[in-house]
Amino acid sequence: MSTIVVRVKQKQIAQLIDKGKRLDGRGLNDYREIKIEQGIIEKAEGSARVLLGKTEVMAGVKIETGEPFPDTPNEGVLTVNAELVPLASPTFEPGPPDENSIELARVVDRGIRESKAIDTEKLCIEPGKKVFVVFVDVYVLNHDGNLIDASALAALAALLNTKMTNYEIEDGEVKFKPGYTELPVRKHPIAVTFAKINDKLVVDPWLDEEQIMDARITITVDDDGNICAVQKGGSGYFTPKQIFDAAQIAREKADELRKKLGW
Amino acid sequence: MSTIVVRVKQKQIAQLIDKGKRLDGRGLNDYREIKIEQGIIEKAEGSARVLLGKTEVMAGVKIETGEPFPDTPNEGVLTVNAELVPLASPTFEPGPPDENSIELARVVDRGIRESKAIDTEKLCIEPGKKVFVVFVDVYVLNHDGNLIDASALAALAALLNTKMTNYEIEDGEVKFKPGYTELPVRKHPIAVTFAKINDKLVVDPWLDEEQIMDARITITVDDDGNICAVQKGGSGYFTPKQIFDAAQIAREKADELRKKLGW
Amino acid sequence: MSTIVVRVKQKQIAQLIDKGKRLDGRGLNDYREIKIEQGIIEKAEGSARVLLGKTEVMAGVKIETGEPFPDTPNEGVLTVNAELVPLASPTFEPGPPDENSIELARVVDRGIRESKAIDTEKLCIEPGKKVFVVFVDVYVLNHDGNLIDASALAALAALLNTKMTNYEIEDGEVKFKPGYTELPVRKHPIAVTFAKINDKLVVDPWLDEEQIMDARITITVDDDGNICAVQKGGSGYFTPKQIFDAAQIAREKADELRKKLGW
Amino acid sequence: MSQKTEKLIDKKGLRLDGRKPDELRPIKIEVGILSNADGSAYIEQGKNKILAAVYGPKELHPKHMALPDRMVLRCRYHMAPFSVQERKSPAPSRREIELSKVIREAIEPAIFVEYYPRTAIDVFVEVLQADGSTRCASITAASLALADAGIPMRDLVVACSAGKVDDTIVLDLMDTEDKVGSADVPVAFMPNLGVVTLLQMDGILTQEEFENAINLAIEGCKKIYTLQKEALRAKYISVKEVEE
Amino acid sequence: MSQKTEKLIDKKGLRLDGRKPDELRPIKIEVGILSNADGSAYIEQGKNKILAAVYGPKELHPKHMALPDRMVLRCRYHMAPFSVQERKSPAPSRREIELSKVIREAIEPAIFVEYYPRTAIDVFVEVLQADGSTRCASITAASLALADAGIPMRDLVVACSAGKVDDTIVLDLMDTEDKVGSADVPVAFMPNLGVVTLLQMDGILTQEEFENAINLAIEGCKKIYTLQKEALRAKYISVKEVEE
Amino acid sequence: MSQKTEKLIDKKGLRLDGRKPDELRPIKIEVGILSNADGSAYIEQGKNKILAAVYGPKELHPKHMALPDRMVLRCRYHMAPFSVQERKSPAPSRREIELSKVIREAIEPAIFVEYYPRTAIDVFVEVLQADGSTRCASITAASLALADAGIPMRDLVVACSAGKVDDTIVLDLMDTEDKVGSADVPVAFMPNLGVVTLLQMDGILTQEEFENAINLAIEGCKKIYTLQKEALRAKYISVKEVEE
Repeated sequence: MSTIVVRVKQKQIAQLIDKGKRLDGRGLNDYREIKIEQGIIEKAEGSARVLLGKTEVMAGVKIETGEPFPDTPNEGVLTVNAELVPLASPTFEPGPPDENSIELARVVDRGIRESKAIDTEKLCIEPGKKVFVVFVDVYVLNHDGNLIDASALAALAALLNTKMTNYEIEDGEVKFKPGYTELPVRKHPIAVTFAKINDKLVVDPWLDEEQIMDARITITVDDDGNICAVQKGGSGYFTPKQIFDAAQIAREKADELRKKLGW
Repeated sequence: MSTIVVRVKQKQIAQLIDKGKRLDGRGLNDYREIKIEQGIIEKAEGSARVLLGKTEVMAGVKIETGEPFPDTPNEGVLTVNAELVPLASPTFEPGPPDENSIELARVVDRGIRESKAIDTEKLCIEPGKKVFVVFVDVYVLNHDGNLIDASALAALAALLNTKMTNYEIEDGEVKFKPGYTELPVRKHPIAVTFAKINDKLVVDPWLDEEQIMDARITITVDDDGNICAVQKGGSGYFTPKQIFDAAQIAREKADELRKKLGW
Repeated sequence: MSTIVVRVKQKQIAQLIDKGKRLDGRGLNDYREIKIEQGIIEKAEGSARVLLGKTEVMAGVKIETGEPFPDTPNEGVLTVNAELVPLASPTFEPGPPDENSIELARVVDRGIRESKAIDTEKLCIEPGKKVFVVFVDVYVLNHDGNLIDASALAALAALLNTKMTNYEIEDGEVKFKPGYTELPVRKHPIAVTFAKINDKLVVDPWLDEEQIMDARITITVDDDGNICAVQKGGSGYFTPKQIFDAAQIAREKADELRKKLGW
Repeated sequence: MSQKTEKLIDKKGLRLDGRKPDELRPIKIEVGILSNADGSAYIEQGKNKILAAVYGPKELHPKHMALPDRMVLRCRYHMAPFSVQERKSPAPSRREIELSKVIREAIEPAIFVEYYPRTAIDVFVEVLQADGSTRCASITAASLALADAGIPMRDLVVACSAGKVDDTIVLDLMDTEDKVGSADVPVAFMPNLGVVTLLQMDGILTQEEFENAINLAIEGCKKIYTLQKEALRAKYISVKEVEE
Repeated sequence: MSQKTEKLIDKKGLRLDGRKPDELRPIKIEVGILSNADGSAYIEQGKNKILAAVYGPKELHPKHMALPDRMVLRCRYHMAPFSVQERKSPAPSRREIELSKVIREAIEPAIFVEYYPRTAIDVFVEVLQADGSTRCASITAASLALADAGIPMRDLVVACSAGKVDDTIVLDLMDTEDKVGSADVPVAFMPNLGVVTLLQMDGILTQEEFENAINLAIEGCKKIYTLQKEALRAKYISVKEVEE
Repeated sequence: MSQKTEKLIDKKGLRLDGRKPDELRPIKIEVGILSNADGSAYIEQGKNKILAAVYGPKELHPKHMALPDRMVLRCRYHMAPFSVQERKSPAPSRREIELSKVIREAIEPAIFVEYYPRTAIDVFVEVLQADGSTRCASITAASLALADAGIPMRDLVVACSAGKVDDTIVLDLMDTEDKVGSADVPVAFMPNLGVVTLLQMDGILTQEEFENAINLAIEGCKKIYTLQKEALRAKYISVKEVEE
């Protein structure tokens, strides 16, 4: 699109939001359509593909054995990585992770970690020596806005889909046995992101909205309605009241999504 | 040389090849003069310097102990690396290996590996735990075309020159003893590269030919006349017949070279 | 400052040196004021901050356990690293160490290592297997010239301030006990740097002098008046006599500094 | 290629996954499935799941890399960390760098690079799941993504592997055949011109086996070519339906 | 955040370092302490020792990164290898890269970026010793360094953390509280405008606790703001004294 | 430098390789042996085998790195992986980066850098086999490569080490002497001007020993200078012979 067309569209988006409406017809607190497909990568222990409108994110889970962290010798390790692969957007470049993909990975990680979604103590093989390491790789395939919520959904959906091969310890070595056990996932943290446009907050911004937003805020909520992670982004600001209201709405939206998805 | 002189020369090269001749007087299937010197780097377990016309390549072999790959616990490990060192050409830049040096290393590696030139089972020290790792470092010192064939010759000549220190196992540790054993090399894979210019194939292109070629193809042949590695390069194409003919010629040239070099 | 002002100032500096004087009033062989503060980073095993005029350098010492080098199985390991952090100068860029920071670290390292300042044999825990590794991190905070001398002072002051937690060996594992022992530092190598300007040598150049110097030379001297490390830098040269004279002066200045600092 | 004792072809002459020697794996192709890319395609071939996207023609940075008489084609072949049995580090491996080069050189002969001087085209291939012969499926998808982006081409490029397992020349190697078989011959082909744009081989083959393998791979390419064209047509038809 | 049995608040309601729940650690601020930087500030907050320096506005290389209508703000948050218990590699960690981003986004709302089109400002933060809530102290120092550099700003940005330890909402977490406590809420604030420019959270909080934590952090910010202005004034006075 | 009990000088006053204290190792120099480089030289000194090549003067990218009043001299000292006992990773080590700098600064005083403003010259040194004092042999070769490339120079630069082994000051340290001896003093020298362009030292020396070592190294330099000039003349003669 030409720059002029873009500007006109952006003006339209902002004006509509002022009136409590959105260009794609959604209400300010509505999510786009969400489609989740699980188990699509047979070679991964767990996987999922999430469509949030036209935003498409995949997540794959691989499980390996490794050493625990010294301060948590009885717990498995969670590692979240995110790749903004260049086929997803003209603005993504090949190369090592930049600040955007690192922030994305760390926000998704924090939601899972702080809500204690995975029972990491069940991932301990030999205290202080050997534990399971759960790699969650978030793979953004098409960027149409709100990568955080889509990635958090994909990561959780992949974890819920994860099967671990049964094993027994023989002479200190892990021997795999037939059969699978599900990964012990006990919480369902949902990230809810708001964009601030013309001093109003809208849920689940799409790309055009993100391009004109002043700032965004992500509030991740666990099954009990507790807040377990927050991240403000962008070079704008929020009033305390906007934040408190956002938290309230996030808790409602998270509950709604969890019900809709059967989690 | 000025751009115009270069263009005139390139035109000449192409016109001559059309008539079955080459600017340096060779026939289409002739190699340039080959000189091989072995054992020039006393600090390496094996070494060789190859001159292919003005193209100059060195290879050094170092042997260390390391772990075998999980799927071949009884076999030593071969690692081929190639450096296009910047003194060899104005087009080579210092820095980590680029796609050209990686392709070069991998094509040389494939010829040695697929022909099973090295009896890697004899490089096993303790199955699954400790094996010898053979590092072949290809070092291009002057680039005047056909780096693949020169590098494959240098790597093989260095391997044939390689002496391993005798050892015995004492308490699970490798103890070196006086005396040497030759590296068990049982095959002599020869890479034969063709450039396609004006729809004709020429063997062993020099740099000026490479600059006007449409594509190249390398066919590596073992002592029994079998094809053990192939690599097409460049942004042109070949007809199936050209490929089959090239394979036939490669098998003849490889045989010829092996006899000439006494391998 | 504008380029013209800079040029005028540089001319003045050079003319004064010609007459045996310096713009800041020092004699040719005078150091700027030196301030040393030790123990400023409680979380480090040792630390110091050095002000040499306006040049400010910090050094921190961390001690970890690791493996000895194969050729010195009974000795601990010394590792010196230097960071030219970008807040210290408009010419320092973020990123991996460049040739200047590597040279700085290696010159400081050489002075400590060659003078055998640290009794590394006392850092051996289990010969050939486990030793203490002493990390000295030199951190340049403000660059106003003569980083080498300031860094060498900071590194030594930090080492002299270093306390190692007591330990005992239990089942081959290091167990830390209450109490501290001082790091065994037995020599006090002092680096003395000269800049050559208008064919005259001046001690402890500040930044404006460095910008017009032809070359610099650093001579590190141990407690016995022996020379233990030398480094010429910059794209100029020295006559042998200039070098010999510099060595003589360096030995005097080192002695003087050691007395002043009570080392 | 390391030979093991495992049987890759049973008494009936069928392969591990029940295929006949000259039989392709099930293939599913979709064109134009990514909204941001200028062109895109998705292929499933056996358990391979591969996405290709094209961005361009576009300006080149830094500018001194641009060519005055032609476009620059760039290509990145990349595997998702979860695409293989052991998690793959996302940093490009030496294998991925080599494959990016040969895939680019397999596609380039089809493109009228002289139509867009001073520009660049990026081809991005992401292997979401790998099951043998991924470079071939990647080329098949990448050339569709180029066509979807409206890049003028001499022909589609289509690719397929052949190889040797248990003394038999077979078509379209899957993962185990690739790893345990005795030779792997990936071939890219431009059917209209009848020419080969990618050829690699590893393993051991006689001259005759080599020729047979290439000929078989070309037959495979021709079959996949039909599917490519169908997928393009399907996209075109569905777009027209939307427009009407 | 991992919960352990250690007591973080004693029977008298005091914290490990003897503070009351709503009490700040001792803070020392100095402005303009580096001679080369265009602006600089140093902060000690508890055992945190942090330097911030500003270079700019200046030309941007490569030039195509410059923006025609505003300056580019760049920020690097970096920890000295000796700043923490275990030596930290000097290469930037993922944590440092994320913090560099959120600190930049916390400062940027205060700057009139449109006053200096086509230029760049670099903010460098070096943590010499880390003792919890370093990102907050970094923001407090960085905004002073910007002011010291004479960059036109809407307001100073000031930051402070709150959190939850042993069921109590407390102000200005120190290291152990950060690691062992149940929630950490760093907040950056512009007092004149009454707005939040950085907000993160990890741990578990109810809506009410979350609101209380933010409100408490803002109270902390307001107190530190007074110290910021004093430090600026002290610099200004001492400069004037020198000049007279 | 670590002292061990091994005897480095025998009862007759001869060194491990049979040399007298003030004796150079056998030296072989060839000039102009690489066809692509603008200038090149090869040196064998003991078991050292070192190639140097020069490219330039040439344009500099990116252009803002060019200097308006002089050329930029760049230098890379690099060791082949097989040049030392334990395989060396091809990535530049900290030692190689330091040596690249001091070698460049040893050569630069000889070059009329102001003759070619806005250009760059690249000096590439490859150590094919290392046997002690490689930086000195590298400088000797590099300055010949510069002369071979026709770069206008004040003088050739020639380098040689001296050192202390078993209480004796000796010339031209070989590998073991370098590693086990008590001091190593590499010196680069411009004979016509009588000045030192590289000087480093590690080990322990008294003032007198230090002066003696430098003087001895300079004597060594003067001998190698003769060989340098012969090698240049040999190249010039053989070129003339070819031309005639």
